[in-house]
Amino acid sequence: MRYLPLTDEDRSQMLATIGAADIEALFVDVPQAARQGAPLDLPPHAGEIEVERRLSRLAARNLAAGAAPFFCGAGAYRHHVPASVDHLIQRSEFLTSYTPYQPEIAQGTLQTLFEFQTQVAALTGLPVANASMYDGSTACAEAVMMAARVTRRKRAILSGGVHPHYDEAAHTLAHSAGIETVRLPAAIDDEAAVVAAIDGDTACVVVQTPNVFGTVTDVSAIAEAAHRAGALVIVVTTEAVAFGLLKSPGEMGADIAVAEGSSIGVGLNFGGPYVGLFACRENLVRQIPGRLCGETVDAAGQRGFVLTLSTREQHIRRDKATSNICTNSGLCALAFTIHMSLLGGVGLERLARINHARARRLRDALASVPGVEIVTPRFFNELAVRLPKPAAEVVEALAEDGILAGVPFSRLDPDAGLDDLLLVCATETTTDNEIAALTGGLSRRLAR
Amino acid sequence: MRYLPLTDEDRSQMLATIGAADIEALFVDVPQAARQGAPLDLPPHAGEIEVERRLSRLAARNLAAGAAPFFCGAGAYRHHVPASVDHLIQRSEFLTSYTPYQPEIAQGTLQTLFEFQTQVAALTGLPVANASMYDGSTACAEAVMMAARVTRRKRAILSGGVHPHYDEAAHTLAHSAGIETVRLPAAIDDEAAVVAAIDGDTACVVVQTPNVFGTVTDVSAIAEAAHRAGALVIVVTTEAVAFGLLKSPGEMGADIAVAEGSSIGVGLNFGGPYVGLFACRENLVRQIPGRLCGETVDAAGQRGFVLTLSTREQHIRRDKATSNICTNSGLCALAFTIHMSLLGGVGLERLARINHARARRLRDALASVPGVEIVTPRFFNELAVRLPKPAAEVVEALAEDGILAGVPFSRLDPDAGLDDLLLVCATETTTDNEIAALTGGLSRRLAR
Amino acid sequence: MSLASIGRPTRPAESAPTPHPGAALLQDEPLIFELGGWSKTGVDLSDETAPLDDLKGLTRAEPLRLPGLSEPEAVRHYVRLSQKNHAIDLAIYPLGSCTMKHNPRLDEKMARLPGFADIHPLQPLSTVQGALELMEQLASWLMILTGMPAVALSPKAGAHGELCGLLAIRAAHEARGDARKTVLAPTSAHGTNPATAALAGYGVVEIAQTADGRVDLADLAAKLDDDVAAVMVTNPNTCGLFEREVLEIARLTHEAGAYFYCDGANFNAIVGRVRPGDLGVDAMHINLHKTFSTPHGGGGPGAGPVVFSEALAAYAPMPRLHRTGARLTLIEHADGEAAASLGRLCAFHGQMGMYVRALAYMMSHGGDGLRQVAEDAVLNANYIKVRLAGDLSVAFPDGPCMHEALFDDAWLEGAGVTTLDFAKALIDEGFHPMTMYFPLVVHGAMLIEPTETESRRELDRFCDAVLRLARAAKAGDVARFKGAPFTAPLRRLDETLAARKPRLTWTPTEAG
Amino acid sequence: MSLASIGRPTRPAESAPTPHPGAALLQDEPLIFELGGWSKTGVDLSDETAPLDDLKGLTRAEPLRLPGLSEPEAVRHYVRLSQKNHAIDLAIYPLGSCTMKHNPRLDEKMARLPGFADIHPLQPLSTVQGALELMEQLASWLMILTGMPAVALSPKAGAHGELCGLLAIRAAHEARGDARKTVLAPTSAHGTNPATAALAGYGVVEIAQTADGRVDLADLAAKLDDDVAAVMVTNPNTCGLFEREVLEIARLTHEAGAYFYCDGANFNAIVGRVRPGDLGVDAMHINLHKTFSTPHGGGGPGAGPVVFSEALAAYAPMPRLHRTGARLTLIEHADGEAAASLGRLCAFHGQMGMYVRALAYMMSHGGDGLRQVAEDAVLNANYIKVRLAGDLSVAFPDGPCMHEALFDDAWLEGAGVTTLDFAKALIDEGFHPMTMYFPLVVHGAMLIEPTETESRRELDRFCDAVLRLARAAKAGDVARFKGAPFTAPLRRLDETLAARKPRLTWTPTEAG
Ligand SMILES: Cc1ncc(COP(=O)(O)O)c(C=O)c1O
Ligand SMILES: Cc1ncc(COP(=O)(O)O)c(C=O)c1O
Repeated sequence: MRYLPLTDEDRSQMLATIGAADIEALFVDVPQAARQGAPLDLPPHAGEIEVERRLSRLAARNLAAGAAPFFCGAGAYRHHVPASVDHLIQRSEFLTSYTPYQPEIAQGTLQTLFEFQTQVAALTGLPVANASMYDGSTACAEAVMMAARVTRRKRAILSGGVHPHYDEAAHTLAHSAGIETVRLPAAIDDEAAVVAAIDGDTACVVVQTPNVFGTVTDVSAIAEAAHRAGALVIVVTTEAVAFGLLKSPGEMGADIAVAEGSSIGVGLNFGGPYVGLFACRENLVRQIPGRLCGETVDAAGQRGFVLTLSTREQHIRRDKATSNICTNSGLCALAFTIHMSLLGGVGLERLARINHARARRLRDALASVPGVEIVTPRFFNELAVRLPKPAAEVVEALAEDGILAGVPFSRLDPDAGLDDLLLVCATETTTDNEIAALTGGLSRRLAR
Repeated sequence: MRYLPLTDEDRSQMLATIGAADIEALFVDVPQAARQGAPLDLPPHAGEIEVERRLSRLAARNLAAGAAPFFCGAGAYRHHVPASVDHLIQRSEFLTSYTPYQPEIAQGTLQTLFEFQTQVAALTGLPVANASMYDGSTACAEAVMMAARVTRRKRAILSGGVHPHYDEAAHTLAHSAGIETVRLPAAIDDEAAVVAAIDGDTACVVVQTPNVFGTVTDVSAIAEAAHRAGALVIVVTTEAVAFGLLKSPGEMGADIAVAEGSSIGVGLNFGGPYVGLFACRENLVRQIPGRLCGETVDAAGQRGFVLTLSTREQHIRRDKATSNICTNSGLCALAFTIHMSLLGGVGLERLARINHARARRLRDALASVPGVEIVTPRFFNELAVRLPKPAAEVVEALAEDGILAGVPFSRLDPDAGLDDLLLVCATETTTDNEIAALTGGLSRRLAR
Repeated sequence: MSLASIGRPTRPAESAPTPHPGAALLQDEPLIFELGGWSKTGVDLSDETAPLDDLKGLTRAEPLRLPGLSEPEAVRHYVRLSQKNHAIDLAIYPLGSCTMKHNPRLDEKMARLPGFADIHPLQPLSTVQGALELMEQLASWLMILTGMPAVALSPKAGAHGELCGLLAIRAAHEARGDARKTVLAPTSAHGTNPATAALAGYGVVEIAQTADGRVDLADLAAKLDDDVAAVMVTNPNTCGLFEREVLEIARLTHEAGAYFYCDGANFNAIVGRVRPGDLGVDAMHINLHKTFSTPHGGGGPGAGPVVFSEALAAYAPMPRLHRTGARLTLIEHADGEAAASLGRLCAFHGQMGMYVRALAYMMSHGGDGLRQVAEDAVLNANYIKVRLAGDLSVAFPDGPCMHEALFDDAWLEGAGVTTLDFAKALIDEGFHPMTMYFPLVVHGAMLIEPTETESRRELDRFCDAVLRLARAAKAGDVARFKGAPFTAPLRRLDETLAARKPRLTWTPTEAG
Repeated sequence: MSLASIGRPTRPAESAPTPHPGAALLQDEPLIFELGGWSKTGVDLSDETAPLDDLKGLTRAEPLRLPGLSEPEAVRHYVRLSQKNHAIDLAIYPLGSCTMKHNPRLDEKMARLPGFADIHPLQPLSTVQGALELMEQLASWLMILTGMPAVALSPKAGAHGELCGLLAIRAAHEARGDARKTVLAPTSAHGTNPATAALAGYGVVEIAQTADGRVDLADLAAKLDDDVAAVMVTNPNTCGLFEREVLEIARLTHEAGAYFYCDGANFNAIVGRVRPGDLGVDAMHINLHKTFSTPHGGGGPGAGPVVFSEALAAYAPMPRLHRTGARLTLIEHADGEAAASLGRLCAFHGQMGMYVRALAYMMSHGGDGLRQVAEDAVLNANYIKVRLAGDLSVAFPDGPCMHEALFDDAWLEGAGVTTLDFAKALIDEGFHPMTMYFPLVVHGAMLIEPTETESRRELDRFCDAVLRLARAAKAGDVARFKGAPFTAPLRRLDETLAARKPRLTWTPTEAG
């Protein structure tokens, strides 16, 4: 087997050195009853040619985004990633290293994490960021737990504009810890409702902008109300490219900002792996979950980087830790950092403006389709439109035409009574031809 | 522009440091008449998205071998290359380094070249090999020139089984040096004719095995005759995988062995880049063309490698050099070495046996197609078959059916009167389904 | 203002007083923020734009202050940094409990097929049938290898899998109206076990350990009462030993109405040879980034699918795969037959990129190869244990170990060299140190896990180096250890300072 | 028996007496032949086989003796070796005349599209129209950039392109029954120029050089007689200077019935700003691996397309591209309208993989970007020249240089340090040395070509290091130079020994 260096000769010589009669002798501690005698019902080992054939066949049965007019968003956005990013993250030294436990021989990973934290802090407008979470949704759930720890309160209020998956993930985690999550009814824009819902028991409010309907919201008013009530403000962003154009969570008074970072450097990957961004105010740093990379000096006084404040973490604090996270999303964070280092502030702002311009183009085109109503008032690169038919049906029908028309809101929340809403998104990769294909397809399908 | 680090600010500051008024001042030596004033008629710079779109569109207009039943050979063979090979040759330190002129910081390249030379020597059964040539055909041409230098004779005899492109490349180079190349008539097997053609003016005989028709030949008899006449024997191999199974050139008395190495590690690439293998007897080493890597020691007595015997080369010997070659095919040689290091002798022999078995399968299947006649008596993984129609027409017709049926001999040599010959090849990548598709398609097309 | 305003000024690496060893090739490299490029970008973008009228008041006040590098500069920056890392591709990476094995490049290639990498998680299911089938095949391999009837793929790493398992257990108890508050776990457990239990709202009680490094059955029995929701045991355990009494542990646990959670991080030692389903396990996570070789990437991403027994299957999280004839669908909402589900752990369906790699790895090995994996992993660990036993002190000398060999620091007694010093000295020998000070049950623990992808030659190189150092330590050559490492890009780093005056982001200084 | 039996026994790298600097990360690595694996393979292949009956007597006598490594071992072996190389991705690579510029990763990605990488050179032309169109587009860019009416793509490198050019010139003369025997080239010419001329059957006569580093027109005129087939001039020349009198050179050459071959290796300095077609050039090769950035790969592969004037177009080699309406074809045989062709230079159609990369590079830069390339390349070179001029001696101080700055060793007079010593000391500063001792017309030449892809910061780092060393040399710190390098994986290598007792292949020894 090509991945196993030992030869049978090695094996018998090593057994001799060990003083074991055979390999069975090394498994003596396994109860007889539990030893797998007969080989398992699995195919035998296969060469590269064979494995590549089997997997390519599976891949060929999916309609790749790049092979169709594509308008899906709703928490995962398709952006162009420079070729150098994927090349660099495949460097052996990055790809095949572990969490940097031995800093003297892990400065490569550590310095890039320090760069990542600094970039995330700048994007979110907050002073501190951690070295990544699994994704945006788990970052959001951890933020709610953190807010409860900090405020010692047990209720979290989630805006009706929060991505339903995020709400569910937060609920799942909070529930078992006895923390109540109150989700307001799904709404295109519920700024007032959120403010109204805040009271003295509120640990935090969770607001998303741009929200799941694409609505861009200034959280400042909500933040003021929350802070007056002694609650923390968690701002969620699922489209990191928006940081290039919109007010940052920090500017709007967020205490904690969490975001899905996959738009930058990572790619769609059918939903994972992604990378969660987590930033907060300085006074909350010792409550932050996950790894932190910090600057220090070596014995010769040279600058270097290490994982730090680990007294927050599971391997030291065990059941008192701020989170159970261990493996995070290191390589995706690296991809994010490299892409961001290529873009720079100038490039991200440019990219964001193109995204907004493309989305306006999309909106204008859709507005001209009979029966289609534009719902989202203020958007970045994604918006909700109302169709005269259930959106899910229309999307299925257009898929048959080879068009990936967007995400029916009912796919995320079947019970909201918003089956006629379709979420559509445009990015720098969206061409006018694709937009024409969508409007054409929609007109046909809605006409029937 | 993303590949240009200088900012306009840098540029003006640097011009100031230089003391130049503007960039024009640095081009003063260019005659006014020759200065390009108006911008050239070329498109402006383009981002990655745009370039990728344009090139992908071109790529999509080619029928990739992997996307069709595929039987082409005739000097270029499709084999599976392990994923690790392409990954490793893309390491920055290999991909973006120059010819190893400073050995202290080029041991990576140099040691792999030493491994390459050793592998090529073992495969060809000769004691010395160089660090690569452009490809098999230019290696063959250089071998003819070398033989003429060594023997001080001016006639080369080429077997009628030598790949026509190799013959033409040798002729082109030899001609200008006043060396005559005599190509015997194209023939499936012309061992006797070659022996008969040798005389006292013969500098060398060039024999290919397996030859362009796939015929495997034992060159020993030819070698004896040639050596008796004081001529050198050059053995050409276009399918390096054959070294795993067949007698090596060295075993058969070759003085020089040249081969196309692209079957191992490199891939089809529409004909290039490829890698030429060049090996010879020890007493000829100072006449060998191209780079040589040799072992030595450093100031501390440690083993290291350097480019050596450079007194043969253009940069030292100028017009007395053994060749004009400078840049060779380093990265392809590295790919060859890595793939060969994975295969090992055991693996290459296994691979060769599979290729032979697949080709026999192909032969048997074709033999059963009405009107198809098997022509090649002894083959490795490629053979010639005679069709009742011009092979070129049949191949074109099958291409319309999405089948890449092989190479019509007339494509290589329209004047040989062998228009009815089709060269077909099978490798470890050829499946039974593909063979069935070919025989099915052939039956249909020949029936009409 | 930010943390950076406290504490030391940033010292750019350029002003390094002494050249590094290996300076000829290993380049110093400052932070990107010290390379300029504040007004540059390395990405060529169209200048398309549109009025921002409808975003009035919602856009950034001042421009985003982040540097952009041209591609040549960016590539060089990250290539230089990469060379400051140790990696499995450079030498053995014997971190116990981490299973640092070779990462096949075929798996990377497959994961990048557009049909897998360029599909959206919310595309119509009719357009991703191949992706769903890949998930189904992965699930099937995992169920067959573990002998368990159900699996949840979505957990994003081992710790996330632990959470998934404990939440299913909580849901199972709650369904019965039996609200239990305690989780039992041995002191040797990995930190994520107690941390996860706490996160899931449980109190944690530690189980004692026997002299031979296993769970103390008597203590377990004593602590098992009707408040215990689950017993969390790692098997093979973090001492690298197989829990001989695992069947009894399961029996006692079930008798008490609790569930048996097995931490499957060490599954590599038994894959293909032992099925957790045959050990009475109710839930177990599998780190695809360990046993099934998806790359660790300097700290992730990973994937932590959880297999369940019949008893817990109904509580598995959303989404779930469902096949009807030729068609695969995803059940994404906890109603109907999924009503008992613990709910959703994260957005979308989990770590697809890791699923592709893991399945490619499984297909490549096949059933026979995976069994060989376990055998070679155990063989390599025992070989190291025996080769070092003479000079180091084996923590639990009796009987073979499984996939990793555990030593304590008794043998360093009086040498004036700590486990940490020893580890750092190993760096100068060209090796990454073993796991230090874990598990906590062993003093000055050194936990060595070679994995099956190390050749005998590499094992010997490593053992020779360890023995060389061990003898130096005993011979009193303390300087070689206290100052170590000497040949790394940096000397020993001051972690206390880092924690005392945290600098977590870069900010401009007079210097910068 | 083989060379290996002569001379020193092989000393495996393991038995290295002293640890390398940077040993913590930079691993010693023996040859694969010293890693065992004689009975192993790292490729899983089916055991399909067939009788060898019809190959009786034609198969290998004994088995092939070559080691095979498992993938983990092979990957580690080559990754370790790679780290012993300097590369453009690590730092400036200022080899004069080599144009070591950044290699965009997009180009690598494009070259690997199956539609380009996985097509066979002899597939029916109807199935490769996209590939032919790519070649046509590349040809068109080259013709527009050079202002020449024809181009031959097939030459595989610069030297091969020179051969192509001279053979076309020979064919042109022969067509006229005018068999000329001489080629004129300046002493400063690159070695491939005289070597190619000789290979093409010509005698070489050197042209003298003026005090300001250009072709001596008087000497040229004197040597131009009716036996001269071609004048080969590099422009910008190998001293990094533009041939001011190039138009006169062309006039004189043509007057004598000879052709003007321009070595275009330095085209990077003028691309987009000067068209060789406007200089009277008849043939010029272009190193795609220089000006158009296809990676050098440690010594190739490259590509050397040749552009031709009307006078030579008819003699271009086979194959040729031909368009009829929407359809592209290849003319592969020298008959019909191609009857005058010099013939075929190699099998198939040339370096497709390099064509894709070069075209991606051209499209990315566009006409505007390419002009900027020339300007920045020249700007960077002049910046270095000016920064170093005070301490080193510029070979031709008057006027600006083009893309490279040439220094002689006059400034080292009496320092006891040679150009070679200086270069080796530069390695210890973390830089790859400049080109040494070329061109031959300058004593102890140091030829520095930064290219346009170096940032100002990197240029300054480099200049600072050179100046630091220059001052050390003048200050008499000879040891720092004579023993250098000290911080590389190896100390200075003994090249004389290598040539005196050549060991070109590995063979077993008692040691091995
Ligand atoms: C025994 C054990 N349990 C759990 C974990 C946590 O797994 P992960 O890092 O994937 O969250 C680890 C990882 O180191 C481990 O070794
Ligand atoms: C001036 C000059 N001419 C010709 C050549 C030869 O080109 P190649 O190495 O591509 O054969 C070179 C390459 O170094 C060169 O610098």
